[in-house]
Amino acid sequence: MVVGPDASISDQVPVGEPPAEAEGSQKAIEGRSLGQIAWRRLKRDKAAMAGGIVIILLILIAIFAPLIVHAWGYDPNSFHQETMDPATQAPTSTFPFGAFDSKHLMGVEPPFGRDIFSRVLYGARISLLIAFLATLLSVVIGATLGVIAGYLGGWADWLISRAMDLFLAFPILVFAIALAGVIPDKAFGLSGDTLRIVLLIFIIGFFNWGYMARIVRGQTLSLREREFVDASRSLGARSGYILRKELLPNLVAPILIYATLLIPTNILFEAGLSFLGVGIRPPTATWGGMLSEAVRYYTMPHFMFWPGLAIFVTVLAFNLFGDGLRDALDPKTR
Amino acid sequence: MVAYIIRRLFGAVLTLVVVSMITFGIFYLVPRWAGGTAESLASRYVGRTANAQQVADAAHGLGLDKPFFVQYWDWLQAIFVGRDFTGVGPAPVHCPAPCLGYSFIGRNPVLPDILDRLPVTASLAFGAAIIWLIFGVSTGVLSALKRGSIFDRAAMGVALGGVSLPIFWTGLVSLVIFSYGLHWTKPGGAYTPIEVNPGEWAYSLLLPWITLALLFSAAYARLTRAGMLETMGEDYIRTARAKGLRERTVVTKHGLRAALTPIATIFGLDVGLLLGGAVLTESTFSLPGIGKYAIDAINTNDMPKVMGFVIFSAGFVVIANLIVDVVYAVIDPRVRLA
Amino acid sequence: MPAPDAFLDVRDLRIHFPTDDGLVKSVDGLNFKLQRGKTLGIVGESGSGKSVTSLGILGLHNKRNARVSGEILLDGTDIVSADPEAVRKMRGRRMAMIFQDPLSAMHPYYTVGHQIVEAYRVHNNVSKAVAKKHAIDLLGRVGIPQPDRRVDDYPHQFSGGMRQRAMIAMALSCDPELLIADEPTTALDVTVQAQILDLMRDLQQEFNSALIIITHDLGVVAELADDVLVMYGGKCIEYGSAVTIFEEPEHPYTWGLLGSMPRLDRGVTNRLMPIKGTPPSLINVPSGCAFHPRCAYEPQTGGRGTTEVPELVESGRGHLVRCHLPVAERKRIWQEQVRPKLEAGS
Amino acid sequence: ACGGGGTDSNTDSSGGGTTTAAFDAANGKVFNPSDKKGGTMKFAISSDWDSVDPGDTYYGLSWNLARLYTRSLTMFKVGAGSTSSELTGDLAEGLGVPSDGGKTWTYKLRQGLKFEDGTPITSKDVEYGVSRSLEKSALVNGPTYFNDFLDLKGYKGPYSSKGQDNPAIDTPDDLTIVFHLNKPFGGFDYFAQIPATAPVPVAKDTGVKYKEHVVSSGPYKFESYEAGKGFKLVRNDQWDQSTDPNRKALPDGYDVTIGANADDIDNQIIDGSLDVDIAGTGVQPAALSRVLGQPDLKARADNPLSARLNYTSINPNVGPLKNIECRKAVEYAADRTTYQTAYGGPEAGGEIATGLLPPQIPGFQKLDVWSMGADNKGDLDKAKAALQACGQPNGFETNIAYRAERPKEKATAEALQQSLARVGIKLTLKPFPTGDYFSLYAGKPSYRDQNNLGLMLNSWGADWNDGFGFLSQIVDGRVIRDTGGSSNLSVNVPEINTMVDQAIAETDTAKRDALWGAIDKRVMEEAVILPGVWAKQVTVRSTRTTNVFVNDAYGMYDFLAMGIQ
Amino acid sequence: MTESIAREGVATQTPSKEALLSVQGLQKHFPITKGLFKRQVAAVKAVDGIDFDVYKGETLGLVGESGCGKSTTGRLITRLSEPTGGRITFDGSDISHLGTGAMRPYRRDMQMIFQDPFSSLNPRHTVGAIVGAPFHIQGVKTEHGVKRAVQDLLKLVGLNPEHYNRYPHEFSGGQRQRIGIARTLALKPKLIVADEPVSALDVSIQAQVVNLLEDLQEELGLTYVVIAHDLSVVRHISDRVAVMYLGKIVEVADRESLYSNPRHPYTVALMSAVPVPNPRRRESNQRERVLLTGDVPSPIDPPSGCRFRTRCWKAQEICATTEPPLVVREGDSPDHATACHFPVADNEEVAGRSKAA
Ligand SMILES: Nc1ncnc2c1ncn2[C@@H]1O[C@H](COP(=O)(O)OP(=O)(O)OP(=O)(O)O)[C@@H](O)[C@H]1O
Ligand SMILES: Nc1ncnc2c1ncn2[C@@H]1O[C@H](COP(=O)(O)OP(=O)(O)OP(=O)(O)O)[C@@H](O)[C@H]1O
Ligand SMILES: [Mg+2]
Ligand SMILES: [Mg+2]
Ligand code: NI
Repeated sequence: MVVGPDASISDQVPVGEPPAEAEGSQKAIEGRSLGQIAWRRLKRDKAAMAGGIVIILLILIAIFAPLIVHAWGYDPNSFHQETMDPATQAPTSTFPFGAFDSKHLMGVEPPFGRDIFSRVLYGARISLLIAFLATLLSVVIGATLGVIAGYLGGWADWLISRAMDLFLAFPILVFAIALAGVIPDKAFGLSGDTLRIVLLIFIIGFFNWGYMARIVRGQTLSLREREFVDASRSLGARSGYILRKELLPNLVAPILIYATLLIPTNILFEAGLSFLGVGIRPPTATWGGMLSEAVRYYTMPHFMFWPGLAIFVTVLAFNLFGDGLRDALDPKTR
Repeated sequence: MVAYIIRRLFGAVLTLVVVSMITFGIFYLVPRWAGGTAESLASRYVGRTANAQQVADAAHGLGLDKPFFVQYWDWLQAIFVGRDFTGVGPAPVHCPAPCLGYSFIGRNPVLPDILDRLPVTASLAFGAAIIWLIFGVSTGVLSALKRGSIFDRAAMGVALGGVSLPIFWTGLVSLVIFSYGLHWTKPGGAYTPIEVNPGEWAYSLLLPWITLALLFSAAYARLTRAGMLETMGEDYIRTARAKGLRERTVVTKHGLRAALTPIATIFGLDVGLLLGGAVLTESTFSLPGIGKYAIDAINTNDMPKVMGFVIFSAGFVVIANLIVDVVYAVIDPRVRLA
Repeated sequence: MPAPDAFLDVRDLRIHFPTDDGLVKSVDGLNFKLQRGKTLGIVGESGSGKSVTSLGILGLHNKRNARVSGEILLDGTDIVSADPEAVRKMRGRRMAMIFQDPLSAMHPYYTVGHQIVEAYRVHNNVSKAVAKKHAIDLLGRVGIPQPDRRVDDYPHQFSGGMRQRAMIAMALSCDPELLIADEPTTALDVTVQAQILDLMRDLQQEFNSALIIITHDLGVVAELADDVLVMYGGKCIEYGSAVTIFEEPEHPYTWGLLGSMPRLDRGVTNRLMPIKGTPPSLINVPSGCAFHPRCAYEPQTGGRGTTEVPELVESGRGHLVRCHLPVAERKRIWQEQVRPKLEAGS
Repeated sequence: ACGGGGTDSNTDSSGGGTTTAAFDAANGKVFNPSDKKGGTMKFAISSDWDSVDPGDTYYGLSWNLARLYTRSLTMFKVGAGSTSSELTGDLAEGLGVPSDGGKTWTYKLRQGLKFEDGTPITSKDVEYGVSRSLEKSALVNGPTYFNDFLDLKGYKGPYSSKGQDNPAIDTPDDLTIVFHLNKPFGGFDYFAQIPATAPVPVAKDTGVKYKEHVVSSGPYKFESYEAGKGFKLVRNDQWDQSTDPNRKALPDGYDVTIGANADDIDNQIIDGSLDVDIAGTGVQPAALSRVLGQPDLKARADNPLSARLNYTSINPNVGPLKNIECRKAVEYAADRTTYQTAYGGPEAGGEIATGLLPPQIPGFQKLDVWSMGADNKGDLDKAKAALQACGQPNGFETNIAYRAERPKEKATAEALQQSLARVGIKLTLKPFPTGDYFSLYAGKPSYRDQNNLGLMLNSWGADWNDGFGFLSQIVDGRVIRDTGGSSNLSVNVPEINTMVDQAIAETDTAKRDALWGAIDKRVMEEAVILPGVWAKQVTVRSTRTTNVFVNDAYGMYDFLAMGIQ
Repeated sequence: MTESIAREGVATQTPSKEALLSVQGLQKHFPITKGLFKRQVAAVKAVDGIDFDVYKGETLGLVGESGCGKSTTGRLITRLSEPTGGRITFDGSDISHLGTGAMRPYRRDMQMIFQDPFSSLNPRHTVGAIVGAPFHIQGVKTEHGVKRAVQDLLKLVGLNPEHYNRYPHEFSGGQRQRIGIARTLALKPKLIVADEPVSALDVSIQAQVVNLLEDLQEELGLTYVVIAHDLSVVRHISDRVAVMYLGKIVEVADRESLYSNPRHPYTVALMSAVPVPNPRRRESNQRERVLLTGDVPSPIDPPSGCRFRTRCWKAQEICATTEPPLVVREGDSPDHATACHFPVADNEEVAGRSKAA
């Protein structure tokens, strides 16, 4: 089948690529996907990569906390009263605040002398677990509702948008505190820390989906106007196909970006709840919980310093990484 | 515009009703999941010498034995017509309209209590807002103009750090350093109303302002920078330069003016949220504001207070939303409200 | 050759942008001159450096991300090396610009009148009221009905054509001696385009200013320009009077442009004659003649096309061409091969 | 510095004074005695207390403070050391006169008493004050002694039984008031010092709102009152020094700030810009190391022992704890040193308690019912043996309840969790809102039993320093109510109830004290109470206060006596 | 640049007069809502009753100024949007109000090329997935597998079949437009609606795509509806041309007749406004130009009677009251219909530099 000669012009490489590469090779060149391009961009962003590495380290630390603590720490809840002066309830160590001691890397916690290092490490588990799963929940709810609202429009959109406004109007923190305060001790066949973690995930996740939904809805609305959706429709595609095959792949990037940026918010949220005393129950170590204890012992600043630093570093790492990810996946915002 | 505002007000009221319904529902249901009965809930209000009959009377008088919707309706109605409670105490208790609830633990209607604390929260919110607007926006603008410079990098680094700091930690650290350590500022707790002594007022709020403003300045610096970079790349900036305008005019009149519009929106919402209670800041600095009120109410398990608070602060957010939309239309002539 | 006392004299202008991917040579050694009262048309494909050139003339490139070298002499003053403040004072007063998309080029928050007043008052020390009267005058001159009322409208309340008129009024507010119009009609419908082109022509005659019109529509150039500059890959590849360019073009790229364009003034040709391939990357400009990968006559250069950058040489009176093909050969190809095909069916 | 540290202070003679700053200088003696009048005292507290309404308050600090603006029938003597445990007449000319075998008590009021508005105080006003305090559904906070002991014959109070006269109180004339009890009670003078006996003018009573405007009968009156924020007291010009031998009323007024930052209160007292933390619970942990560490500060600190026991109730109605052997295991296994640490250590926390009755209460005896092991760290062998006997050799699981907003209780729960885990008893921590702890959760029998609250943290301070004042509300099983609200969470033994009745009826003080001591031991043997510490606190004296001393009745500085330099 | 295979065969042969697509009284109104309860207060009458036929094998060009309803028409006939009124008959069946499911079989025969080569391709799909999508969606079985079929299509539109696995962003605008065209060809449609297929492209690329469309029509016997605002492109590509103004067709005729003999004043003005790339004829062009004044009225509240009357220099009273029907005028060829009360006569002097009132 011959088409007009100048119609079958040999393909030229697009603008921005060295022509030699395409000209020389007629063999199939594996095209680089947008993901690969984003990754290349991300790799160049040193701050984001640092954030990413810290995140990976944190996750590893959280996973292997028991092993690490086994090597350099103690059981996070065990007392080391010998390290404390019983009358003043201050560490007796000659090291400043008992920290940087080979026995207690970050010092000990008043009044019982619990090892701060071990508790910070174990705190990472709770913080990250809650932040990740709560984010996941928000993302699932938010993305689903956002896509539905954006794609279907009409009544569904109206309803979901109102629900979004509603959740954005809620004084979430207080509401979460109030709710966490009245949580029963046993429910859904769970109890103790497990139940509280599950419920915290639920509360944090459930009250944060509005923002995600708003973004996804906006993205969906603008994607819906793109002609490839019309193209798919003009081929006879059903809504389900369009949602799954056309819209969703394009939503992955914004969802990913905002999920990464939601994680630090959730870490702060959980810390805030624990700080206010409605998070995980003692003695299980959490950063926020440690901080709220540390308030009473502000003259021993190490106690306040380490968990605060842990929160800061974690949140900063996620923010750095999220910013970088946004720049990489969505170069417009640069 | 008027029609728009009316419609939005309508929507705002509806939102509040739904918020209150959900809140009510949760506080109605959760204690019951935990095994509470009308009597056990009433028993907290009747004092230690009450017998079963008195408890039952109280449960009835407070309506705790009624079905959910009836109770909700009673609560809602009270906002408009007030409400009488019986069974608790020898005489019926009257909560005058607008009754957002009556606290039997504090023995007073909720709304006046909240209103009483509003000045503290408002002082905190507005004071901090002014600081963070000045600092955040000017840093953002400078950063955007000197994009890539040392200043930009440093400012954005600090800003990123700023948004990553938990406010209660910053608050504590600054308390320890400036208040307990150096005695430069008051640690909060003892709030002096502005009308009593403006100097004392400012002094007592200095640290909370700075702490709160630090967080928000950081966020606003980032926002402003992004907004400025975007608007400074717009075609109309090029036009302004092509007209031969001075760079300062270009930046302020053309660039900043447009960049600030979305920031004004966020600003409105942030202030709205803060007015509804800066929970963490207020509890860190023990400021007797609305947020602290809420925490105290939660700690004492005083549900009418919590309900009242939730509605009150949701109201602020909803109204802030409305104001922002209207203001937006005023700032940006392209926005037509219909 | 343009007369030596040219009002605008651009000499070896180079505008390069260092980017993450490499150095973008948007304009690479551009020379041209323009007299008062004359119109220069610059044509070329998207990305050939037309807009960058025009911004360069106004001195609007940001020192931080653009490297500008060469000379742009406006009435003897070099804009490239001049003090930025001096250049700022020249902008708007001595040289002005009309942008392509008038909606995004006007500030959405200020009334049209305000934006004209602002332009007028930077350079003229007059009261607001006087400036406003001037603005109303101008709006009337560019054909906006009821200018005294429309002066207080916002840009979004204007139609596309009216916005473009308002842009023109703004550009003309200080009677500039040099007016640059960057694709002034691309966003407009033909009927409106005709009105605007008409307006620009009339105004230019009235003010006797020098006009540069940038476009990729050869029809627009033919309507307005005295001289035409064809750009490709950041370089001028052909320069000449409008008649020369349309009737005796010598560069294969110019032929391609003419061949790509269906024309109403000729019969229905059976087939368009496109240029194969796509415009070059400005980062990796093809070696030798930037056009060689798309040029059908490249084999006839004996390999020079791929290795050697051709010079811009004069091939007739005021007609400059950048091509390796010998002059005679070019003229022959045009006369014998290309032109007949273009005119077939007429 | 352990072991009976607090008891020696009681042996000091009263009235002794010193001006040399030293640790504990105001404990048992008057520090910086002075008669200088003038100045405004600055008081602060971090969290609000129940009420300033004399008929509606049950906090020691409040009773201490109420003496500034109200006068009750009797009061504790204003003096250091054991003096402050003695009663004397206040409104009344002297102590009550019992008749009818202790069932009727008569008081004579002083002449010339006036309210702040100048109207004379009559016995009717006192009767009204007591009567309204009976209204426990409105004024919920005060003690229930009058409800329990007056022969009310169904009378409920002036709000509920409108128009009726209180049949238990007679006022034959304006200066005489007679109380009729439903059973003989020798310690009624203690009841008469409760602020509820302060006079309240009927016309000014606004029920629950009376706290917003309490009508003064004392040397100071309210100038302003802001709920939850604070109030100001100024001199009451209608108060007449000649009617009041007990009060010196040195300062011109008092500024009371409520809701100040606790750490800041410490700091302000240390730097002298605040006079008293009226909570009286000692410095915060943050300041503790500073105060005890710096000699100059330590010299300004006192370490009073209050008649307060921090303890853990062991619920004999749930799970394995029904078996006394399992309860014994808890007693044996508990590490008392961590218990003490949780409360703040030997100085700031208190002495490790061996029984219920604190040492300064008559009848106290050092018990050794359950071995506390070497160094008080618990006797694990005995604990294991007990578990064996209980049939739970590997331990068992139960819950420990505490008040969420009390960090010390939280720490104690953590401490017990650690120490009991050593023998396999696993505790799950259950925080509850402080406000509802007794009314809805730990204090409600149905709740605590259904929810398997095996251990419940508790804390009890004497209403006054005698066996009745300390023990009656926490060991008498009959005070436990199904509707909740009792402080007695675990002791309900018929035999003990009988012993309580005997002790109440005993009129001989020495015998009575011995009886209470026996009750203490008997309760311990039931293993339903795990005593923790007898509270002590480290408090700091402000530099500018005079006449500073610890009032043993309240276990804190006497607010009434203090003046300004 | 070699000349193509002669097109005479198709071009000269008059298209068979069998209508593949027939549109009668087609309407599309977009509601405008307002007030407290979102009442509908008005409607944008984007398309307001148009009739035309598209014959098998021909190319119908649709021109008009921005906002006159061209795209809306295109979306209506491909049933991407639901018409407010009127009938669309495709290949003998009424498809005016078919649902998504019922429409599916017809979609094979009717395809669309979109204007924007950047937004019409899903950036997250490979070329293979994009061009192969029609097979998946319609469940079409291919002889040698989908990959092979896609590669054939790529070849057909002049793309390197090896680029099967590349992503759209790696291609230039012209190449992307080819990918889009390959997609539309997958199901071997009878009718292709192209909405401004070349407006977003550079002149040189534009010509490549125009040529490709022509070649494909010839090879595959396609029928086109080409929407464009560039009159020269429309003339080049179309057999018949319809001119739209404010939601109405004002003139429809075969190419020769329309361009040489425009009847409707609007068509005349439109054509005279096109700049001619001949500097020598500059002066005469200007003299002959009809300059319209004012703007296109709002489609929300279009003028009564003849919609063009507000800008027409020939308008009279009747134009305001009676809407002129789209009919063949005296002396015109039978397929040259004009909706005008006062059509421009053959040698009428319409121009002069005076602005048309
Ligand atoms: N600030 C910049 N940084 C980097 N590259 C730039 C910058 N500005 C322009 N360019 C590049 O310079 C080249 C020329 O751009 P220019 O805008 O002059 O093209 P043009 O001829 O006006 O095209 P069009 O017809 O599309 O307007 C383009 O490849 C563009 O990407
Ligand atoms: N979804 C819609 N809602 C409301 N109005 C619409 C909608 N789509 C189009 N319109 C309006 O309908 C009219 C016709 O639009 P259409 O896109 O068909 O014009 P067009 O001729 O294709 O113009 P262009 O050349 O600019 O593409 C316009 O006034 C447009 O504003
Ligand atoms: Mg350009
Ligand atoms: Mg269109
Ligand atoms: Ni052709």
